[in-house]
Amino acid sequence: MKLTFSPEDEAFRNQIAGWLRNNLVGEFAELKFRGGPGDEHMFPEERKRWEQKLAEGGWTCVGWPEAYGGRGLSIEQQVIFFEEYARAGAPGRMGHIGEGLAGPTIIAFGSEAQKEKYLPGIVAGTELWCQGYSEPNAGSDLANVQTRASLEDGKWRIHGQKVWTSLAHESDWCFVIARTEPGSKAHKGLGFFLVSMHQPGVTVRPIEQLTGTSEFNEVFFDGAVAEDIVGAPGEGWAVAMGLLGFERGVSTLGQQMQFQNELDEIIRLARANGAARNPGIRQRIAEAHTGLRLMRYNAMRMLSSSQDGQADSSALVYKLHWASWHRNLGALAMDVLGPEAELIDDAPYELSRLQSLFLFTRSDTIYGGTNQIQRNIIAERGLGMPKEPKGR
Amino acid sequence: MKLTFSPEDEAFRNQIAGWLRNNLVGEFAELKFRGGPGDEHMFPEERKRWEQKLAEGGWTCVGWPEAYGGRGLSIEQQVIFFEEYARAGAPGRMGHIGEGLAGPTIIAFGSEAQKEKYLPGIVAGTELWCQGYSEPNAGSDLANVQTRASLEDGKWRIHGQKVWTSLAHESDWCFVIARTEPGSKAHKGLGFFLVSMHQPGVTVRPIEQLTGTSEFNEVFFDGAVAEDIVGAPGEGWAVAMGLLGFERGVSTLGQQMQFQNELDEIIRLARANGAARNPGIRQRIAEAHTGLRLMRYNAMRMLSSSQDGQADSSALVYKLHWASWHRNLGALAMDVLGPEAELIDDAPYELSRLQSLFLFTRSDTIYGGTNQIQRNIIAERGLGMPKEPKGR
Amino acid sequence: MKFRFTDEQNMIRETAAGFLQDVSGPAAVREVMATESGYDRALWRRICEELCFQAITVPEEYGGMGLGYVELAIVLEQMGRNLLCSPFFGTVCLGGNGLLVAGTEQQKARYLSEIVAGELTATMAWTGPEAAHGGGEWGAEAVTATWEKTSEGYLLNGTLRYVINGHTADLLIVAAREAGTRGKDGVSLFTVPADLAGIQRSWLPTMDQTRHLGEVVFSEVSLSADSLMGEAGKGWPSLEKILDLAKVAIAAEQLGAAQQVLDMSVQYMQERVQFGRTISSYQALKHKAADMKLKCEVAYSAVYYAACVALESLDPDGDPAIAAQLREAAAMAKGYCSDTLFFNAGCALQLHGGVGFTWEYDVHLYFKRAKASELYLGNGAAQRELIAGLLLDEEFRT
Amino acid sequence: MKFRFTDEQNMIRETAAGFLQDVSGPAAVREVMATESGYDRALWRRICEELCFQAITVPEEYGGMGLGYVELAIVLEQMGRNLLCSPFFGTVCLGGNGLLVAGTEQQKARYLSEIVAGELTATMAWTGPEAAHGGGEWGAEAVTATWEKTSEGYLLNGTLRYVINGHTADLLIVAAREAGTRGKDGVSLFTVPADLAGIQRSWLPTMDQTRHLGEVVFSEVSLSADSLMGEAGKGWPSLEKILDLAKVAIAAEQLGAAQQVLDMSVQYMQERVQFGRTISSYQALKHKAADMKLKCEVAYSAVYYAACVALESLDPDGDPAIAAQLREAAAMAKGYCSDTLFFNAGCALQLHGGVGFTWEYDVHLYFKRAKASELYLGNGAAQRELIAGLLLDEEFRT
Repeated sequence: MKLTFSPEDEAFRNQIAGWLRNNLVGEFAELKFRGGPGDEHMFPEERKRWEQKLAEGGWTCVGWPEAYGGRGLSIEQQVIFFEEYARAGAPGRMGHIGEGLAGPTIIAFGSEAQKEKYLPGIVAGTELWCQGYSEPNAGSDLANVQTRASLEDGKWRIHGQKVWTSLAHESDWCFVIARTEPGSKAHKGLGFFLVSMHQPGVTVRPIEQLTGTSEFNEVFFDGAVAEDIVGAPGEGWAVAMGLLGFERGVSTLGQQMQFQNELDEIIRLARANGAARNPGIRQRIAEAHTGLRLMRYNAMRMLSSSQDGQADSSALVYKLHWASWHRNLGALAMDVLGPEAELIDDAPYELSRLQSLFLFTRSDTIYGGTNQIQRNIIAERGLGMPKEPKGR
Repeated sequence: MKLTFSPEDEAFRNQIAGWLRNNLVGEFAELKFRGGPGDEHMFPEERKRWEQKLAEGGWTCVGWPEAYGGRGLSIEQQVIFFEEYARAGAPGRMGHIGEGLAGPTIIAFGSEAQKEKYLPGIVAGTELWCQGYSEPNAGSDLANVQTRASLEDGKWRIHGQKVWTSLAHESDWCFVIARTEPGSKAHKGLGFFLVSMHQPGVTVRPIEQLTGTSEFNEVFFDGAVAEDIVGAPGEGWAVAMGLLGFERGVSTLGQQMQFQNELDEIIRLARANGAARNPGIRQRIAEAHTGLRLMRYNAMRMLSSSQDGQADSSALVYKLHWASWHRNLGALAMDVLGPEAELIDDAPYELSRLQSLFLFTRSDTIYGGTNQIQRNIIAERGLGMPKEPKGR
Repeated sequence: MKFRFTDEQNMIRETAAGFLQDVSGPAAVREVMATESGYDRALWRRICEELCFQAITVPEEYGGMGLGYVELAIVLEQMGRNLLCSPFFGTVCLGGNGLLVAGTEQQKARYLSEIVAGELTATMAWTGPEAAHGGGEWGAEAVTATWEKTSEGYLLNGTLRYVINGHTADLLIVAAREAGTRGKDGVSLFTVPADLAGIQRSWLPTMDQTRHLGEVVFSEVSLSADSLMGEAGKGWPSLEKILDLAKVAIAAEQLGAAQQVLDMSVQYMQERVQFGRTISSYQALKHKAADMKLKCEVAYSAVYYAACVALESLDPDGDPAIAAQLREAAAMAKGYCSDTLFFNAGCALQLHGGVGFTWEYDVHLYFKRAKASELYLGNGAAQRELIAGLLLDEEFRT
Repeated sequence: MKFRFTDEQNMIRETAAGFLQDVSGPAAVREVMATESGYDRALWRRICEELCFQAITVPEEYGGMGLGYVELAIVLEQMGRNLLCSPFFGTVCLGGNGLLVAGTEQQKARYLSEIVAGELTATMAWTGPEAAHGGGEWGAEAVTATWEKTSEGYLLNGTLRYVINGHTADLLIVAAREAGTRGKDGVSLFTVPADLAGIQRSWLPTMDQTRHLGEVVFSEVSLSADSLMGEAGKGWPSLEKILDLAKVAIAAEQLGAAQQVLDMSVQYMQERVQFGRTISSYQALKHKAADMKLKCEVAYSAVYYAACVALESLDPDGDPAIAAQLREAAAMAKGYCSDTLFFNAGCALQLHGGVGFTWEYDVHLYFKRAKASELYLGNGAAQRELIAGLLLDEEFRT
């Protein structure tokens, strides 16, 4: 156990920090600290160009094997990459679904032909992905998929509705979980499909959120053609579950650096308006600071063990911890601002960054498994307690 | 809605306060503020004499109908009685199980002969009662009674074990829930028995608590004879449930005055040692003060409505509210004391009043329905949500 | 001592509940909250003419109903439940209370009668930008506009922010201080018609759109001598009492809103199915709802206890021992109800899952109101610190 | 950067866990906690001779194992888990750390070697009764014993309270101040053999019986000149560092205890049947256990992060940027683990229902330890205020 990085890793840190310093300029300067959660709808065109800029520098898919166009970085160096990326204020990644979810899934479960067809566009930053996972009646109950896939003239055609699909209107591809066996239930009889977004039969409808903005969408599939299926028909659940595992990757440390930026802003404000002298605010700022610092070491444990193929119980609690922490940070921001917290930037409903944070962090404890689902998982998998009975 | 008392009620207040001032003296002076929860085992003989003193003054069973030897006080005057009793620091009542539970049950469900036999001793303060309700395997699951009652030579004999019976070793009588129909389950086939504690076949074993003291006991019945059964055999559950309703009586306001005495002591200490300048302690003292004040008005609502035969939703939440409040008060007491909180009065394990409070209040959220059971009740009865499924 | 509603109070409650559910449904709220004025003049006229809620606490001598603060709290609770967008709170709980507490006989006679007639909306403007210091300090330091005596009356200067309905109200009760004074000294209250020369007003759009705030800038505004309320420079105790009364009013609204998000959540939970069961069958969610319910019940006691105290404090013949509890009772009610509404609205968002996060569902309207009303006049922690001062500090001083 | 145990560290962990489970079971704890000394001398000898835990962090030049604070934390975690009653914490984490941080070469050579040999128990005595002010203020104001310079050395006077093993330890590291000084000025540390003339010691029986406290009274106690640790009157920074290291150690114990009460609760919940189901099948109880588990996991990160920092801070060649985090890391660990253990032990009592309330079951031992260790050196709120000072106040000063 030690906290220091090796000299090689420190040199790597300088390399990526330098590249960002030199390239996050000019047309990209305005993207600094933009495009994160609650801001994902902003500057889409500029951020697409930034994806390609990153690709030119070899800074996309840094954890992928070199054979698939990645950089094959060690966990330590990936950690450093994501930390420096966030520290520099580089913008929220448009390509993160492809790089973090679709790509790794295709690498793990796809055919060689699929790898050749899909991976290069992800690495080059030219093809963006979105996920067709949630459905209106399958919130926490992920397996309750009602979207159907049927073989018609040798082609899989998709019928159904997905929801909470971020960046659907900007994406080229969508991976879709759909039921290949009519009448099947729960996690049986599903398929994992790759579907072009540029075709008739795909309709994207933005969801207006409580912030008045729309990162998320509903996506309607009316007989849209799936170009590929990953894995065999009926085995989509295994593929989808493998994919969920990828969500707890090293990018989590980049997320923490964004959190740090947010906390720093709150601390600056507290100092400026005198809230930093309020004993209760002091307690909460110290608590936020502590929580974030310890989140870092939870992540380090999770990454150190996954590197060796081991599971660590820190992984079980990770989502619940960060989601609750972030939600509390949003409320803290408002309480530091006091009455100014209410005043928005402009009518009709232009929120400040911290107001968006306040409202948007309320989704953190819901999406990707609510806090309640997380506690079920901790109790059942981590402590061996009985599973919740299902009603069906 | 108004907060003022009538002139008659204020006159009554002076009457009881005056009686206590004149009578809580001499041999009884040392009983002031003693015998409450966590202290119930102290001064039993002196407190028995105090019961009789109270009876002489006509101050037992003040809410009972005059026909049964009570004083027939209005709710307002009962409120005043219990408040003044606690304010004067008069000791914890040895007779409260008889006066508050056994007596009202016999009045509501008993025969005339039973009333004549049992009520006078309660009113006179000469016969003390305890309750045989809980069993080792029937904690929250009250109906899971395994104690049996069988008719042998025309007499009901009791076989089984009860637990958490306070003052069992000081009591003359015990009311016991036992199964009259062998093989019956849950709340069916039970009987409600009145059993003398002065007979072979009754064994009392004190339970040593985390405080090192023993208010509670295990009581073993090995063929002890029940002198009476209240209600019909098999209908004991209805009687027992009626009894539970009596637990939320006006004596709750006397309990609140005890709480006030405890909070006052904590405030005095905080002022004396400077903890009152600590911002976090200030918050918690203010919260405790607020909670207690609002508890009073919750109780007033509960009593005002029950007086008119109405149910008020304040009654549903009452136990959860006071139990959680009191538990928090115990921790606050320790935190106000700081390192002094650790030092006990004497070896081997003589705790101070506030240390006892700290430890003992941990039982408040358990007995009489745990906080979890209370939340079930609120959700199910108060909000109409589905009941927890039973495993059997 | 009776701590339950009279039959008449129950009737007022039912009337208010029925009417407001009708006229202030989600569609109506959404339509009006997006407008600059933030309220529907036609609806306000109906309230004043048909329901006469604005007249509840106005004494009969000024044409009012002469009822008490309990009846007012009953109506406010229903307004909070339905997120009524209206000048009611400003007109009655700031302006009206200001006149009742601090107004001269002449001011009361004139303005209270106009309020009763539905001809005048009012508010109180008392905070400068300094109210945002320290994350929200709503004490005497927040009074920063200044007054000076002139031969004909008074001259007002300064910027007032966070003024409820400040950009639309007809009459402003203004707090200002004599230049050079600090803290509680030098504060005076004035009645100021909003159309006087030198007054500039603007809308400050807010995250909670259901209650609009304005900014009011005074540039050398001349007031007649009879604008002064009470004695010059001695206005702080009156202002403090008006604010205590406002806290009780806000708490009543918060109670109604907290109950409403609980009801919405219970209904949703009984309908939403996950893993083949209604989510109301999950014990962890049931317990969350139970905690919301507990808080509503305690908040109810807090509000109506404080309303009873306010009643005595506004009644010249009220019980002085009870009236003296106003500061503490108001802080308890505001603190407890602020925490309750924020807790309940946050739980409601969580219990609604993804859909609660959409603009389309109504939960977010309550969540935003929760934070806005929590911060207004000081959050739970601020109220508790005030209570701690009353409990703990007097003996330190002596 | 690697944030997991090495194979050697895992081995130490397993050894400590196995041994302590064996020798410090509930029966052993209950027997020894009731005695005046509060520990079993034979067991202490075994620990020193067979396990050599007391030598872990002592440099090899003094006969120790020369390992780091991570290894120490590993052992402390298991001691906390099993509520080991022993002079270990006092001897190693107060006395030993005191010598390592502030001792002269001569003091280290003599006393550390005796500690390694198992011949010496030690502790630190630094707080007067004033530590109880304000509900527990563990800062420089708590140092109230006094020293004065004499021709042969120093003269000590004063009463020291809340001294862990103060009535039994052989060697006392004593903090005192020059008469007339205040705050951080004038504080000196001394090595004081407990059998010197003029020292009176007594047991202060405690609610948590698993760690004994003593009172030490100095009446004109003469010390030789070589008793002084470091420079006279400049001892505060050293004392502060010793206390930071002690916080990390307490936190490690708290982590172990928090994990243990979780494990006990899970086991009980899997066995206890109510309404025909194991209580582990009730979602609300599952979620309570899940929250306990989350806290344990975060506490684990807090302890081992702080232990890594302590490691660098005690190593003359340690990374200075990391060593500089000691104050903050120790406060985080102590604060988070204090809250975690109190939360978990309280939950464990609740989850055990009635039986947890009996003397017979072990939960109460942990619950009492939780409150005692929470209050010792300042609770969670005190640690957070310290962190807030580091984060927020430096710029106020400049």
